[in-house]
Amino acid sequence: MPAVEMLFDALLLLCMVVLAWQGVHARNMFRAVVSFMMFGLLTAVAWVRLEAPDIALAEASLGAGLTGVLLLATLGRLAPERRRPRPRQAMTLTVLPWLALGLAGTWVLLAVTLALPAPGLGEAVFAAMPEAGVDSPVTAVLLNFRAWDTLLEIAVMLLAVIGLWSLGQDVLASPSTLPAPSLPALVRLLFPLFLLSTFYLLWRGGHGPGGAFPAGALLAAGLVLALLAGARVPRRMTGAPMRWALGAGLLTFLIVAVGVMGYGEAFFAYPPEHASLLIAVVEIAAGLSIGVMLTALFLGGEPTDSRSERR
Amino acid sequence: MSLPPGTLFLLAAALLFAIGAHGLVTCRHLLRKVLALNVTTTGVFLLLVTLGRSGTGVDPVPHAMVLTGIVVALSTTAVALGLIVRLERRQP
Amino acid sequence: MSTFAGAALIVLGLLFFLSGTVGLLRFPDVFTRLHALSKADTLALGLICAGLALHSDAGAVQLKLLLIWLLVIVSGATCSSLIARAALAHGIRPWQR
Amino acid sequence: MSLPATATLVVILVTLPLAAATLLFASGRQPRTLTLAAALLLTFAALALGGNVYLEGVSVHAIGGWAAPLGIHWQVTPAGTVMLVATALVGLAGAVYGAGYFLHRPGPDGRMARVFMPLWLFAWGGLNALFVAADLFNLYVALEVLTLASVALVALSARRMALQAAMRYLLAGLFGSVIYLLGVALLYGQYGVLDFATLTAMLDPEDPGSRAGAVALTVGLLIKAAIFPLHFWLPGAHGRAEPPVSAMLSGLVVAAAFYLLLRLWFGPLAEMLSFGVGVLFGALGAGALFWGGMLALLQRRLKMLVAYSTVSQFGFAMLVFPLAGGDHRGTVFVGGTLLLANHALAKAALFLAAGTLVRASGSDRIGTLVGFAGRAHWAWLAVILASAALIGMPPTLGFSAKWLLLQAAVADGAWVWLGVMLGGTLLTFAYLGRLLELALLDPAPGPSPPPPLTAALLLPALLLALLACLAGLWAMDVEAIARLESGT
Repeated sequence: MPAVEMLFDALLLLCMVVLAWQGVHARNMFRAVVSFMMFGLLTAVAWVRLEAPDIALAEASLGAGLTGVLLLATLGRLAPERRRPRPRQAMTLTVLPWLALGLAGTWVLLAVTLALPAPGLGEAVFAAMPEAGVDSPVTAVLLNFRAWDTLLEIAVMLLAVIGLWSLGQDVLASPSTLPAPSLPALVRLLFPLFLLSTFYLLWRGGHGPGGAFPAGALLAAGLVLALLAGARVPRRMTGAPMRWALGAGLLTFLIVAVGVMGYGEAFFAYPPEHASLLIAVVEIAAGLSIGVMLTALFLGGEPTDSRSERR
Repeated sequence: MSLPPGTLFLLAAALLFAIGAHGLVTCRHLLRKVLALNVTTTGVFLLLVTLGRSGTGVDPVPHAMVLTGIVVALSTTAVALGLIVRLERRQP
Repeated sequence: MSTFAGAALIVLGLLFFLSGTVGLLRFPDVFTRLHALSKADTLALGLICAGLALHSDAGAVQLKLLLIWLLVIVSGATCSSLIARAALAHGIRPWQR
Repeated sequence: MSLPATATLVVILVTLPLAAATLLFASGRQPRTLTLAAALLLTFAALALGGNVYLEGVSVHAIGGWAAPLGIHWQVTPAGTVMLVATALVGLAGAVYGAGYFLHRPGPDGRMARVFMPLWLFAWGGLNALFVAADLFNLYVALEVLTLASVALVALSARRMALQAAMRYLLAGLFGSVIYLLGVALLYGQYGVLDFATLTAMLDPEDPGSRAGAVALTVGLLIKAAIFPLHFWLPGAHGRAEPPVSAMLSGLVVAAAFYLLLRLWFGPLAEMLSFGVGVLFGALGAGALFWGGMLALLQRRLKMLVAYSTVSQFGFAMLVFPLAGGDHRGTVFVGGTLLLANHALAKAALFLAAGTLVRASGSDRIGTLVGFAGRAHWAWLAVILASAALIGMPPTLGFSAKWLLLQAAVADGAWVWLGVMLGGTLLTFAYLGRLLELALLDPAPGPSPPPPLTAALLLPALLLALLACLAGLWAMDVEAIARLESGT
């Protein structure tokens, strides 16, 4: 590897480690959150260095972007951190970090010795690509070879929304007065662009980096920005329409997975001639649902008619 | 340079894991614990992709696993943050 | 020839980034720092995009680079004004000698 | 009568809960008949699957038709099927109980009643997915479904203590998951496969990287299974949750993590289970047995007592590992599985009955519980039967399970573990005896009008406890045990 690249990697990873430390231990909580967001962005760069553009897209939009927005929104709802006296179990707990560090150290040694040319599943994936129905290997793994994982993962996301709503929190209040009049204008300008890029990423997922998750994240970013600029959830979208939109991705996925059994195939075995179409259907439904789910996670509570009335 | 290609990334992954695990145990504020947990998770993701890469060519399976993992991490983080806000609000 | 010009533009852009960062670190308050950062960085990014565009032959890539720059201009300007107004609203007075 | 194909039944078991939960959530309504129909259908599917597996033995299903290392596989084993059936029975009982329970305690703006069933079904689906999975990463995702559903269920009870317990549970559960994922990463880095069958064939027990991976997988699961001394999160979460939630969490969710440990150490990692590892696990188990038992003896609140008894009972289960080293691996594995199933049924019954008693008494304090009077005596009956199963009196399932383990211990001359088991049983008898004593006291003067104890609050616990007792008769059949062993 050229020394310049090595130097770049070293610098990047050093910054990541420092930011991670700051993100956990910075004196001021706001500072910690911002450090963590920068950590996320640098992680996205690290994914690019590791030749994983799909992960980089997801990390930048989900790991850094939306997680950061969630963290900041949470910070705004919390009282400032109080310095409490150390809890009683502090004595036993101080031993554990050293244990963790020791574990990590041995792991480094092992991992280095481990880094032998492992076979991996790459060859199996590439051998099966002609029958996958899509051209992008990562999408093929996500939506065909290991689609059952992805289905459960969407279930996890929906579960997060239901769990959050069951806490009975208020919907995050949009700021009553905006500090800058230019934000709504910007949102009006950018929102169509967000929609356009969402569909672009959905379409692109079939043969390159992209697909349902980055697309959903982008859609959510547009919606969250609109909410930050003072938009409200339209009243006819609250209640049943929103809930169905949240559930649509998982339901479509389930219907397709079980539906192919009607062809006499196994669970999730797309018939080869329809594979592309079915994957596209799943991808679009999942992408849109993910966008709505992420927005719901940002809102934090169930938007209802009466509540939006009160605000 | 004699280091094998992934060494730096593996080192960083181990450090991130340690920072996160340490923070999770020692920090008292719940929000910091959540941040620490996310750092730990990133460390494991880095390890997963780096180890998967040392084979012949790029292996897409770890990529898909990490994509899944990022979404799961975001979902759980959202629930954790919701719980934190809820706990804080009920404090007298 | 265009490769050389592109490289020169990128180096120039980096210099502007550097100056913006120096301003961020050395200037006394949030408004002056914003001033240094937003202007210098927008210009720097523009130069780098232009340099990269010269390196590439594909029209689509050049168009994308232009789009990136335009989007950063719009969002950067909005963010700067948001930060500045938020700072004012929090009662931070502009620095005076 | 021919039963539907095993593959169809598995698909029903894993997809129906998710679909039903999503539909319930999206429609925003709770048609009680439909939810109960779904629960019944799931129970029948699990029982039918049990019949199939009893006749046909182990079967493997490739999801999406993708062959071994590339795709995900379901492996339907006899032991997994036992857990699926136990899940179905507890799931059905909890659904009925929950319908009755939240009718009178719907929570603010009916939220608890509205959200309980979708979350319950998600947890059920997660459990089913976990018991059939044979893929390291798929198990991770299934575990996350389970964790998130469980945390949301604990947080349903909006009391501050419950929310704190939910938060601690979430952090512990996620940390466990991360460590588990670390193990997955290390093993994947070494072998490049995720499915159990290929991994079992490839695993080199001497390789340090694989050992590190095994340690990480195990530590992650030990946290999730709340094995002493990593049990710190359990008593709060289980003791403070609403009764049907406690029943599922204590009976099944913890058992699921433990079942995974069994699966791994009797499957891919079997060759690493050396004498030393077994002793270490056994020591943890003995610690859990006595620490959990002592604390259960000291509790003043009914549900906390039952929660600590879970910590203690999983100590028993840990004793499976030191005994597995001998010549009776198969017997020990079956004993462990039956122990989990017995604990699932009996503990769920105990928590449901405890919830009923607490509601009838208006308080959770052990001194103020109503006695063996009125309709509450049905709940006490359930407590007595469930206690008998947990203690392991013949002919309960608990007896069969412990008998198998005892046999293995005697045959191997493992007197230490034999002693630990007998001591633990005595301790179990002691703390459950505290409860039984209360049942015979004079009925304490309860709160002014005791709330109605409907059949939905009494029958599920009683039936579960009865099943735990009667299943022991089936499990004494040598033929049944032999078929169960075929899965290892």
